[in-house]
Amino acid sequence: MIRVVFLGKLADIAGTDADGFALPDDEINWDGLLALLGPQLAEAVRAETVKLALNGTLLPDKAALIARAGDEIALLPPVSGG
Amino acid sequence: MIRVVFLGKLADIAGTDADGFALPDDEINWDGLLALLGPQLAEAVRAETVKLALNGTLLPDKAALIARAGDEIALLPPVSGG
Amino acid sequence: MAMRDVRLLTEPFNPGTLIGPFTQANPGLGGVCTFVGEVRSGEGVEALELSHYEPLTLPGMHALADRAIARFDLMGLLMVHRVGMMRPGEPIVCVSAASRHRRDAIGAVDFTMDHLKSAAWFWKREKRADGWHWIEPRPQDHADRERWGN
Amino acid sequence: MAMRDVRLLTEPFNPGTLIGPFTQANPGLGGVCTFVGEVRSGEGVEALELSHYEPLTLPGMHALADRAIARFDLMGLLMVHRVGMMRPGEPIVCVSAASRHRRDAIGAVDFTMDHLKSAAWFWKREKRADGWHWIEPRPQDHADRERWGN
Repeated sequence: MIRVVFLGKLADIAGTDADGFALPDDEINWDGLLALLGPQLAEAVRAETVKLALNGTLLPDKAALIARAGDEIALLPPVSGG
Repeated sequence: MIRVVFLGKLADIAGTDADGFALPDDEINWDGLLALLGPQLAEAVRAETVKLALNGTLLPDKAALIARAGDEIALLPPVSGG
Repeated sequence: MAMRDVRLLTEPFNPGTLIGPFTQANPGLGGVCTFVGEVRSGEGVEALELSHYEPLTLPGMHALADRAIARFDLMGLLMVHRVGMMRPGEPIVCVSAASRHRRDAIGAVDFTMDHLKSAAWFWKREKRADGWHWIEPRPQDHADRERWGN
Repeated sequence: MAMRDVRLLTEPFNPGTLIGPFTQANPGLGGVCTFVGEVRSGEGVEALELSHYEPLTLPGMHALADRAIARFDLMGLLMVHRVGMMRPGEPIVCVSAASRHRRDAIGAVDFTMDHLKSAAWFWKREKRADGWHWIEPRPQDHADRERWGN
């Protein structure tokens, strides 16, 4: 299992703040994560402005993601203004 | 009589915060005021940085002063920094 | 070494109860500048919800405090931010800087406020008559940060 | 129309007791920025005396409030200054600005503090171990005002 946390409007699209996903393999890469999330969320998180944190650390390039069971992935849309 | 108010270090030179002076004539001009103040104060208030207010209003040119009995003249050195 | 107090609060707070002790801790300090932001009212907003991501939000605030303390000559820096659900009129943020010289305190508050939203990972949504709306980033926020050359 | 509160005080004051009511008067206002300056300690200063010339000092403060209110979009401006004899650690000045948007409040406090000494006609002297010393103008004060293009 990995835990995926959805921030901001991504939580609306996901219908939840966080969800657990069973891993098809020992590890999962960016394309594997998109497949797990399904087409609507995948489309939303592909946006360049959406950042990814793995276990609390921002990845410089989310497409370089490699996650394993027990990891927490956070998907972070741009922070709000105002 | 006119009243002359000394601000800042001018008060130290004058030895008082304010003093009254009898007028030799109906009115007094800048040179007349300097004569009333005496040489040490006259020297100090001639400095370009010292401003003059007549009855609470700053004069653009203190050398254009014309004061009459009952008037209040304030002599204002530069305000403090810090 | 500047005294530092960085906090995320989940409950309403009274800025005065923070600023008093903060100022008392540095008697004879020169100056204290404080900014308190409140949830604005009168624009049809019934409530505001701020969400955060704990592993990034608090470290982001501390990193910003590091930068403010490195950039300005401070005796103390207080940075407190609400999260969760708030009503119009409730304080949402309080930043206070104490310094020996005025410009450092005012500059540090200005700098911190300009960078706080981007440094600290907050997501806001507003409740209006027709429901909840996410607040998008504003171009002005970027322009505000650009003033500092980074 | 911005609410305005401009005062010269001859006795010690507690900034918190001014800021609280000032903030409460404008609920849901957006933001409040406050600067409080204290008499610095630890530099051998035993006391500070501020003298003023009533017919110029208070009108100077009001004229400065006019300029700040014209320049920034404010809901309220508080400008309080001590005169007379003060001890290290005592508040000497408190400027607070309330606005709907953050930059106006911070900008108004910054602007007001940069101009207050020149606008308001204060003369300061410090008591040190060897007696009283008048404080001269500093070149930095002029540079601070130049930032505002006037």
